[in-house]
Amino acid sequence: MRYLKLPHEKRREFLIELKGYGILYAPVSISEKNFDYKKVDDVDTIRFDYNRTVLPPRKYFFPPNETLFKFDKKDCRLIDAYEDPGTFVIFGMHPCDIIGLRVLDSRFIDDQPDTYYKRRREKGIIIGIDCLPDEYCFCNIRDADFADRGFDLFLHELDDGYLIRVGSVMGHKIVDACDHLFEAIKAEDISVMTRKEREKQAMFQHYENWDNLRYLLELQDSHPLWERESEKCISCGNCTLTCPTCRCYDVQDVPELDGNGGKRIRFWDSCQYREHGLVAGGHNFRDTKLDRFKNRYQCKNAYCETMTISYCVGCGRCTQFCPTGINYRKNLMEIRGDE
Amino acid sequence: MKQVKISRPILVDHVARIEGKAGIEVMVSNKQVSSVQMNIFEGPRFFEAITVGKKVEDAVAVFPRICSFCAAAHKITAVEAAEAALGVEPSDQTKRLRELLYIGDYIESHALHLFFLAFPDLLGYHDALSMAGDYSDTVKAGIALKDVGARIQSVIGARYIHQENLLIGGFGKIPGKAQMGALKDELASLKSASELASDILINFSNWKELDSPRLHLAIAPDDGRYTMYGSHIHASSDTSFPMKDYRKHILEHVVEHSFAKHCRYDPGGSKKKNEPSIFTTGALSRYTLNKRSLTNRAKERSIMNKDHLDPSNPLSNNFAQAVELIHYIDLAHNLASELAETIDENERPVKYDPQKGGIGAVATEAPRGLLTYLLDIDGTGRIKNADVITPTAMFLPMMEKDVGRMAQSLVDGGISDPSIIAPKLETVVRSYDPCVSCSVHVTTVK
Amino acid sequence: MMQSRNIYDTHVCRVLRVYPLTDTEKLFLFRFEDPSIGMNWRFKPGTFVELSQPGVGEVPISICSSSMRIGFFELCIRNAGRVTQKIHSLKPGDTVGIRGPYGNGFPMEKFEGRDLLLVAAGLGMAPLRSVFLYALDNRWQFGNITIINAAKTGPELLFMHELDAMRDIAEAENITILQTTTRDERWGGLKGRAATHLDKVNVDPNNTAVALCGPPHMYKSMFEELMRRGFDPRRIFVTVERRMKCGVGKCGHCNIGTAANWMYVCKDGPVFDYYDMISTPGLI
Amino acid sequence: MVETCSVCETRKPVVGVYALTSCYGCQLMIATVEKILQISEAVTFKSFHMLTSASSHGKVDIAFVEGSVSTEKDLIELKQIREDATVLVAIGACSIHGGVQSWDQGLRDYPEMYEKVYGNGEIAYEGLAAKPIDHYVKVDHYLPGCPPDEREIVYFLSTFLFGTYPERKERPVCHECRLAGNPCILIEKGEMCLGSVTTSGCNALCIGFGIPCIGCRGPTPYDTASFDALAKEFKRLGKTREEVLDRLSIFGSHDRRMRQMVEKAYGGEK
Ligand SMILES: Cc1cc2nc3c(=O)[nH]c(=O)nc-3n(C[C@H](O)[C@H](O)[C@H](O)COP(=O)(O)OP(=O)(O)OC[C@H]3O[C@@H](n4cnc5c(N)ncnc54)[C@H](O)[C@@H]3O)c2cc1C
Ligand code: SF4
Ligand code: SF4
Ligand code: SF4
Repeated sequence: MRYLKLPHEKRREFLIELKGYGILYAPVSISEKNFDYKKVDDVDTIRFDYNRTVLPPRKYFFPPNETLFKFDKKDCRLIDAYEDPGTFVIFGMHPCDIIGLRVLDSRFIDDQPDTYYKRRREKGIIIGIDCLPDEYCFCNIRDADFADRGFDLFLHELDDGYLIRVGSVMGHKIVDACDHLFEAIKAEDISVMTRKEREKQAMFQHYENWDNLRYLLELQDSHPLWERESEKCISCGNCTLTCPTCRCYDVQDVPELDGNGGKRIRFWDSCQYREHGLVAGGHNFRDTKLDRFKNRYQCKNAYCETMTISYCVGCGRCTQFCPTGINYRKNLMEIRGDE
Repeated sequence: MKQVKISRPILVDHVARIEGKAGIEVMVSNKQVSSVQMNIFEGPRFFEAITVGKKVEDAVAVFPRICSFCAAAHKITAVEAAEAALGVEPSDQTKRLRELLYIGDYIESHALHLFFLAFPDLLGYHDALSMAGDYSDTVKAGIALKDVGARIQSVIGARYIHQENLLIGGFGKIPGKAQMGALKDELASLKSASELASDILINFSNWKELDSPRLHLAIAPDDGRYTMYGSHIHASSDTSFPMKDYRKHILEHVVEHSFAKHCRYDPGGSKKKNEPSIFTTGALSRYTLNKRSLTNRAKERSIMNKDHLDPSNPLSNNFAQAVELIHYIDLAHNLASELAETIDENERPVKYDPQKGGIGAVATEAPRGLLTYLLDIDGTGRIKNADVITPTAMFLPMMEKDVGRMAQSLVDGGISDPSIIAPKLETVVRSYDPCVSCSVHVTTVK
Repeated sequence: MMQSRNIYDTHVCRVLRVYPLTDTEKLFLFRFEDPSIGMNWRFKPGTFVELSQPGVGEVPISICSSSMRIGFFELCIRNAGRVTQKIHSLKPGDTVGIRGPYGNGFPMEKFEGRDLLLVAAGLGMAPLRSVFLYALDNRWQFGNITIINAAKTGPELLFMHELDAMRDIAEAENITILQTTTRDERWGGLKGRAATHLDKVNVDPNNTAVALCGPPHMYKSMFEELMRRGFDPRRIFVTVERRMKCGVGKCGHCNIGTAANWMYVCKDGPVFDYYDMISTPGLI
Repeated sequence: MVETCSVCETRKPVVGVYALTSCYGCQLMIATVEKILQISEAVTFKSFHMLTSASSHGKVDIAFVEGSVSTEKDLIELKQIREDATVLVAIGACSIHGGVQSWDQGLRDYPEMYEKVYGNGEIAYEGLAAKPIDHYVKVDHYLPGCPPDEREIVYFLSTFLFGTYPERKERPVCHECRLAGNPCILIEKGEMCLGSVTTSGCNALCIGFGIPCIGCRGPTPYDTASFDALAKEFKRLGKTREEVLDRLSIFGSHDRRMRQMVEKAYGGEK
């Protein structure tokens, strides 16, 4: 791997450089306490200290709302309505989100690839940045606290700049094009980085090994926790909609007034809604809030074979953005019998 | 002389192209109109009663639902009554944004009334949609005006019916400079369209049968600007009273044939000659009392067409609305231009304590005329007492008089066919631009 | 398998014939508008297509014709809601969009050389018809065959007349056709649930592949009954239904299982074997 | 309904827009959608009093009914409309949920209120406590909102013109609130946002303006609204039982589960 150093005073210039590759998306503040990825015009609005964004970066590859096809009833043909976003740069992705995106890849880019996702995925340049865990983070348990691939460049903060890992051909191209901004790595940079890594590790609040969790979830199906916690749930869907690896979607045809044309759209769905498991005739395979509540815990803790980790990357969104304060990590620990 | 005999009453089941459900019933016996009733079938909704005991924030969210055509008027007036009660003083920017929002309501409401409800009548169509074939430019201009009014309200109020982005003390979110800039440009492009309504009305003269002097009530502008705000209500009888005392001067009472109440004006004072009397309110009244304060373009128009603005004839109300359209497009343009430069998107609503309680009475000019709110808030921030009087309730008695006048003169002229008389009566009603659901809101529970 | 570039894109198919089967089900015969696609389009019994009517929506439907017939296919569709109602109004010459086939289908290769027992209840006859017709078209590869078709009433028995008409030739070919109803006083034939007629089958439990399709509540009793009679659980297969929007393991609606065994009915199914069925919570 | 499909394919659908007791906002919304001229070409408005004097009684393919049943006359009219219409669409909060005029449903005695306002026997009409129209007649489709959203009106009409019918929205406003990219103001500001129990379709308009949802689109259908869990959360935030009930009742007073579920959350205490 190639390593470089970006001094702090060159950061701004580097960001402006990045804008040259396409639209730049980065975390900005959207309210008093929340952050989200937004299109950035002024690089000074970028927040390097954000904890997590409300929506995960998947929104750029798998938009919350998207038109799949246009159609004309007369000839029954579907016309691909993919809109090429052009090359774009996502700056500031944390390791969990980078890994989350790779988890999504495993479902969307398989032997029957989702062409919409895939085409966008090829357009996105990903610049990662290291982070410091807060009380909601448990990516360490999920093996998602360090991204070893899935980015073009990755920035580790040093005292006076960033240590950059170059992760792709695109990454090489980017740094080559502005090599005057970078310096070579020195021995003390490496020791600063290792020190920071240690500090980060020390900030995590839990260090269990959850390998047996999948089986415990199955075995603990009648644990009293399920009743107790699902009763608090307001079925808002926040936990799934903010999850970086959730991917359920619904499809709807929206006809036009002319009686012929229209479009087929898809939009994010959530397994926390009644409709999710409903079939014609009114039978529902997940009829109660309790069923739906459990379903998410099962799904998120299933094993993603291509990534050899669980579908949950431990980003903490589903807990932070649950209006009724249902704590997902704590619940899992209770299922495991941890205190 | 031909014998005129009408055995059945002249009936209009459902007056079309007005907001709400109302009928007209005119009884004629011996060639004399013996009774005129505007029958209002709209069910009562008891706004003043159901808001009692509710938190003032919830109540002001509900009041605009009295009426969709003037939801902004209701929302603003209710919010300001609450502010008056609680001693909240909103920022200048808030006031200006509210005024622009209110103007948006005017533009939309007047454009709808003139182009969609009134013109089909004058031009001989059932509706604006069928008129669109022959008068495509007219209808398009009407739509464009209505749209800009709606857009102003959506940008500031979140949407153009039941604007939720309007709170006691300010706004949830303040529109950006770019949005204001876009409004400004759109308004500038509609200046000539705003004259179209009066161009059309010039071709139609008032029906002389309806001429009759009448009492007009309107808010007097405080700062010489012709708007919906002001601290005093003036009457064309040269009396006036502070808006907050409206309950002493505008008296409501129940009538048998309608869910809407009727109003009278009591100028006060001891003299017996000042008996409470029926009155009218609305664009014509505003014009009659405040015409000096119109913008130049609107003023010119009105001076050129004095005949169409006869205060004694209700049909003039249409022309007065057309003049106001010109006036308010100008005013909105000025306000939007100013806000596009100065607006501070980060201004937060003024903080207030709903538990302070108090009484606030406010009157504003809604598109259809005077609108008054009185909110009495208790020490827990809940409504103790609410009173709303809407323009339609105020002018209903006058409207019935005019319908009677029209019917009488047609009967006098030997016309006996109800199917000829009825549409004429509808035209009279429509000229008032009545807002029936507004009128049935309804009244105070003691 | 044909793979269009955009997996959600459909091929235009034309309705050739519409046969009313029952009050609520119709059988549709389709042909690909583009013959070159039609000639290359192959499917396995037990797989399904996504059938779409632009402007209305898309629904998963099992293919119910024989996979040996090329260029044509049949769908048996129940009028169950928005999309299927619209499909029911189609007439010969009208067009629909089709993508697929999807799903694993029945492992016909594992069935070869064995007797076949097909048990269908209600709409379950649709996917099993495909298995049955396939077996008829490849008669020499299979031993004795029994098909049990069950419904509440006679008029609701899917393909009742078709199966009836086959009875004579079937007998000659060692095929037993049993049609039974559970709640029809006027029905002259067999009565009772499918499981009650297992003594009438002509297959050898030791060497039989079983295919089941019916409402979820039928499986438990059916399994018990089959097991009691010595059928080998490794050779019992079931096809199930779930909500689906994509058919290709993406939209998430058909998910089943637990964290230890997470599956999608559209990709990992809709055909499951006995062990999947009993070990996957929520699958039955 | 099947009949409409065949009807639509052969001729313009005949549409009626009717009002019972309401603010007329739903009709105004229909009359002012951007594509109204296109709509007026695609359908025949047989009855639309607010817009046209060519309104008449009689059979229609699709009836849009706004307003609650609040008078005897409303009820008679409603029954006639149902009889005349192939497909009946309840449009707006009044029609579907009883509207704001039902705010006091069950709390205040209707005849008493009526008498207080109009006095005894002074008025010639009979008033009724406001009710959603499906208390009296069968409703085929529901188009919620106070007022309804323009896109949904166009969507409904378009599906009918396509010979099908609209899919019912049942996801909560929170769904669209996330899709719209808002932060949650219930979490961040502790405001009484009703998004989670309210039918979506407005794209979380109010929250986009930083204002909590007051539930104008009514409770989510099929008994999916978790009033109890939400009320518990409000309770935790220090809201009183009365406050919560008042807020939920503005548009949800006719939901048969609401009051009971809130009471449960507050455990009977005042
Ligand atoms: C693998 C598979 C095979 C099937 N084979 C057949 C068949 O051969 N014949 C047949 O008549 N039916 C079959 N079905 C059921 C059929 O898909 C539903 O009846 C149909 O989707 C109902 O859609 P609708 O729009 O008419 O009804 P609505 O109830 O209006 O459904 C609305 C939406 O819900 C979804 N949905 C509803 N029910 C189901 C369901 N059961 N499965 C999946 N999605 C659903 C659809 O996406 C549909 O667009 C099959 C289902 C599956 C999963
Ligand atoms: S975020 Fe919380 S309340 Fe909302 S659906 Fe998820 S668990 Fe339930
Ligand atoms: S509770 Fe309100 S703010 Fe929070 S997600 Fe739901 S709708 Fe949005
Ligand atoms: S957010 Fe709530 S109150 Fe606002 S429009 Fe939507 S449903 Fe109505």
